[in-house]
Amino acid sequence: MPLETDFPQGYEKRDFRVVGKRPVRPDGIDKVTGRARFGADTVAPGMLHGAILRSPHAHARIKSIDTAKAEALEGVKAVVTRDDFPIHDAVKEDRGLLDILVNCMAREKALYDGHAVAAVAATDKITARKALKLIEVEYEVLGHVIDEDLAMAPDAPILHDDLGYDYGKGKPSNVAGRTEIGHGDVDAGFAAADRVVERSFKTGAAHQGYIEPHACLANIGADGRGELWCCTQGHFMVRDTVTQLLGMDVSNLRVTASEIGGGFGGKTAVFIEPVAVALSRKAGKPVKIVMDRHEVFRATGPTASASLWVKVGAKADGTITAADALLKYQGGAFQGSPVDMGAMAAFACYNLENVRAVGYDIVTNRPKQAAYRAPGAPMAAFAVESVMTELADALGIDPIDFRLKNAARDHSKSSYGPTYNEIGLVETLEAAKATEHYNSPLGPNQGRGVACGFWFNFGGQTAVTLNVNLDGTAALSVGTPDIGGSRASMCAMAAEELGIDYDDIYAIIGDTASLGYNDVTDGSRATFASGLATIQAARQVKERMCARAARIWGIPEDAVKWEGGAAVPSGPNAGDHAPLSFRDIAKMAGETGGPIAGHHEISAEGAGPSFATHIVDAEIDRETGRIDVKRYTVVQDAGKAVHPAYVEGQFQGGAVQGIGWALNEEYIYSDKGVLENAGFLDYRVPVASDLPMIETVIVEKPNPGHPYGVRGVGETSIVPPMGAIANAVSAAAKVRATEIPMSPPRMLKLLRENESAAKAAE
Amino acid sequence: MVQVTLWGSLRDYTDGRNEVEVAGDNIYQILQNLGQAEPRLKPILEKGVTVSLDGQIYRQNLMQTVRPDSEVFILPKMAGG
Amino acid sequence: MRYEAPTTLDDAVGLLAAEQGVAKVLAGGTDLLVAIRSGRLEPDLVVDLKRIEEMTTVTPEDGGFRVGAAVPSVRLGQHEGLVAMWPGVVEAAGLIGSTQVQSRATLAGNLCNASPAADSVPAMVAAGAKASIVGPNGRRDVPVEDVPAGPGKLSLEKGEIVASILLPGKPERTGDAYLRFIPRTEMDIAVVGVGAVVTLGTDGTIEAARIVLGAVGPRVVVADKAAQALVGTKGDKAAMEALSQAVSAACTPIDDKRGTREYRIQVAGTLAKRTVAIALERAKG
Amino acid sequence: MTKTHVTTTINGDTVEYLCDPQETLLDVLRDRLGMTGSKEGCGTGDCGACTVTVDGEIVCSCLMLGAEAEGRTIGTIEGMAEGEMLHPLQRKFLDHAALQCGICTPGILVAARTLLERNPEPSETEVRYWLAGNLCRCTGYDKIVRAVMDAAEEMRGRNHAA
Repeated sequence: MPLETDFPQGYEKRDFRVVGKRPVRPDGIDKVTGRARFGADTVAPGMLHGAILRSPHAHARIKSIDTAKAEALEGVKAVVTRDDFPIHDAVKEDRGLLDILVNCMAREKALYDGHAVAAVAATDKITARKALKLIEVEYEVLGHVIDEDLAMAPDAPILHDDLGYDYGKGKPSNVAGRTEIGHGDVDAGFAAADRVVERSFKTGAAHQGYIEPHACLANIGADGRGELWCCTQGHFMVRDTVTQLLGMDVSNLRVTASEIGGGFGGKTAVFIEPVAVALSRKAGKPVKIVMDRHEVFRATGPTASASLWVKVGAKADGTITAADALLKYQGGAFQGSPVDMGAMAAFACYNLENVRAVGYDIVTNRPKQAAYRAPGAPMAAFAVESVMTELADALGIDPIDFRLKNAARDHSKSSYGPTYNEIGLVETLEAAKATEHYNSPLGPNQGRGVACGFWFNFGGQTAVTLNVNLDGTAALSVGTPDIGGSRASMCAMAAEELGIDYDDIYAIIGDTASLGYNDVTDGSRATFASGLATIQAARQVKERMCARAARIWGIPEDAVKWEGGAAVPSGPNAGDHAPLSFRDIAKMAGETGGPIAGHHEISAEGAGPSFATHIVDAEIDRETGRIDVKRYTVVQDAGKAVHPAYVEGQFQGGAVQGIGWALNEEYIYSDKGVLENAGFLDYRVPVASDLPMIETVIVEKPNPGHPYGVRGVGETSIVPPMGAIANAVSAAAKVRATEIPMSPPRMLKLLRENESAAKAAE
Repeated sequence: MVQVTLWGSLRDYTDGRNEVEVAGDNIYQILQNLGQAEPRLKPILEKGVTVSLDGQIYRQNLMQTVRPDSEVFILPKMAGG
Repeated sequence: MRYEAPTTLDDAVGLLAAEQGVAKVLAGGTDLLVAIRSGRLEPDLVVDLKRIEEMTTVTPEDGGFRVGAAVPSVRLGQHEGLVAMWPGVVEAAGLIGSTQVQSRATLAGNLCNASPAADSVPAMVAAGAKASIVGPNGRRDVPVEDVPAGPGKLSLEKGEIVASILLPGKPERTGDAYLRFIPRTEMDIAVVGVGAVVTLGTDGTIEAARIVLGAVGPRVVVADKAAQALVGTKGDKAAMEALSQAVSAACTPIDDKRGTREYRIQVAGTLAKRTVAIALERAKG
Repeated sequence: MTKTHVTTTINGDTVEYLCDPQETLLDVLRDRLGMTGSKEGCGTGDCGACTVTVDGEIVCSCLMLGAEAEGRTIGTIEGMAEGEMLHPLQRKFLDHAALQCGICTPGILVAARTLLERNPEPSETEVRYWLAGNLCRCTGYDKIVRAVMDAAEEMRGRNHAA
């Protein structure tokens, strides 16, 4: 029975037995009893504590670093600085790697407030902190720039002498790159429009805000081999990056992913791991580094802030004739803001003949941005969805009808070029329109907003192993760290394929020495890609079990098929044999040829984009500018919801992160370029009492690229909220909000200006 | 030959063209041949791009078969969160 | 750093007076521990007050209540007599931090942290509360508004401790209230805070008023002109408008991460109207 | 460095330890006693991940010195289940998928248990305000609130039956 296991065979319609139910997750008990071990929860005998000294300046030349006094302090076992991080060949040839190295430990210059400049390892935390105070760093403070628009100005302080979009043609600049997406003729399109709306927007830099600070424990032996335990979205990425940065053989470092206390993209990069390994190597002892919250805000994440301009034109009947956008994203002190993806995602919900999006990648004296849930898309969507609703209003068309008229559909050409396969945007719009929420009355000072969102979703390198145990249970080892309950989905898919009980499968995250390479858990890929590999591994197990049954029965392998969790004879020449269950064959594995396992290693592709439509009711206090989200509904296409409760959880979590970004979250800098709100007190993520219940509608339009129809769901949910809330707030306030966060001072100012303008017009 | 569409800003490296004809039976060959035909694109292709083949996004799987009538787009490198 | 937990006030004063280095008092610790952890403060001695009987009780006195310096906010909310008499003060104390912080945070600690944005201070000042200060030279009572000397600075002498706070008896037909403005619903520091106490005559006219503002100056602002705008009125719309304008005029705030100067001035006026409205309702009984 | 000797009760057991006067109760629990169920998310009392009970009241263990625990009664997440028997809140969190990454879960469970001891029938608003000091970044709180209310209902039913 040959099985094509290299590539997915596409969607197969079926009735599910386990998939689509809501079983308890395999790691659940550990997580409700405090037993689960996260990044900071492990120790090693003889362990030292590491701590990192960070620049207090936004931009400064580091003239000298004197570590003598720190090294002399009793209990200090190692101190590292830039001198301990030579630029190895692999780094020299790769600008991306070089940037990571420089971000982990500053070289000639400190590029932002919080940039690491030295680190110590000592026998306890208090001594380590004391030692940091003894390190003497001489800085020459330089001019700095924080804002993306100011960074593009001709007289802006320049961060890198060897960077600039026009580098080679002229002088260096803070513009690291330009991107352009689109097709058709936008000028002709605008000329054909009856109504055109254009606006400029700004968005603040939002941090991923995971509750678990970065933590790791490195243990490197005198032979140069070692182990690293850390909380990360991708331990294989950590292994490869750390070894390349430090000039080690990849095989000399085994990385184990701890339980991870949230990531949202922010843990797809390394920050402290190379430092811990360098300290451990130097001290000859295990070294643990745990960031504090202040460090998390100053030196990891956030996503880019943006300055945006959007123009859309339409015919009187609502048909869009042209759409244009200019996106300027600052991604902190190094190139690589997610503006490319912002430009591609900006108009991805619409079926447009004439479309263009131009983006600039800008560097500023802020921490190096890290991916944040659908990187680059939410800010672009905020601007685009604001303009779409304004245009719909101007034409007197219901905002959902306007979107339906112009929505991207099955096999339509996407705004970024390629032709879509089967997609579920229209279904989400129709479902949204039919909700009780959309048809309910509003109270005074309230407004309702809708917005759509899109995310690509990715597959990527994935390897899983499924080992059958003698008692008929199975152990599934996957290589994508489980951030939000993905192990439950893997177990469900394996049980579905094998025809055994969900509870008979236990999933773990394998370390880097136990599995083939796995890409990070990003791009909403874990349930899709590891799930795909799990299905294929399970099919391999079934194939092998059928072969064992054939041996037992003495019939050809192709005369056995798998049915209802058992091998059964099949075909005219198979003979009459009682079915052999999964458990029966598992028990006889040793006698029939040895252990039974399934593997699958794949570069999974075909994730299929996911679309969403959100509805929000917001109320504004006209005297204080404070906004209250009264009601919220997420409608999103999941393809197939493997574990609907965790799918809803992704919808709700993304929506609430979007609410935070829309209303209060932002990086606030002093005029010296120092981050002023580096803590949960003043970086205001939503608390429980800020929110209503988040209603959810799961749309299931099967992804043709997955046997169960699964699409990634994790990221799309953060794309529509800011636009939806801005539309609701603008309706309630009767003035268009163009800056997020729509914090009370900003909103009150807008209301007052609008009142003054109205009075002047009278 | 396969018609390959480049994302807008790559026009800067192809004398204003964003559609080019390239030979190749899979994504890898297409990228190799594109780099040879348009040497100024080579460093960008080597740094990493995403390929859309018949509407499907490929970040890595370069061995995917490309037919003469395939729809091929070269897009910026993508990552998720 | 040394940690001491004396059981008498005399011992506490003695420890603080004798310390040559930096000595700090620990009541709830919700500000102190953050300062130590961040490295902003490196005390040589921390004196925990929670083992001292006098500091941990609420006792009736002169028709009002004496609140020990180490009594956590959660206990104020559970004290029926206090809630009935000074609901505004109790609500203000109830706004300090989360439920968890409520188990620790104290009125005296909120006062001695000397932040202009402390929630309980405008409410206490409006109520006419007095701090009982004990030190090497004995005991003295001062109005609570005189304890902070400026942001982070106290008017206490070396060795002195705020031992308790006396909330006086409430006059008849008097109501108090405290409101603050924050961007979220919880967990923020006040952008503006307003404490109000009003006393009505038998005909419902406002006979006396106290309006106290937080987070709009280096110390709390006792807005006498704003109070005067109410006296002799029944709190009608015109009086409230005058109140609002007088409050805004009394504000001297700064721009910071929590709000702009302009915003604080505008919102203080609005908030004062809302606070006084509640106090009026309470005064009417 | 002079250390402080402390005798206290944790989850019903008498525990003795030596700690540095600067160490918080959270440091002591995690680093000295190996009780890593309480998490440090912020160290400033703003996230609630380190919530424990002290003499029956919930506190952030990062805002209390280890030395202050002398003679007190401490409760942590490790003491919430009785042997193999989960507390109804723990079960309901699993049933409702009220956790995603799980880092905030111990603190939320400890806080919610105290709420239900005080108020067996909390409204949605009361649950939300009681838990306002416990940040969760994954769930948007929806399923957490539902799980707490469902656990309350089950516990009320059980108490009536008893």
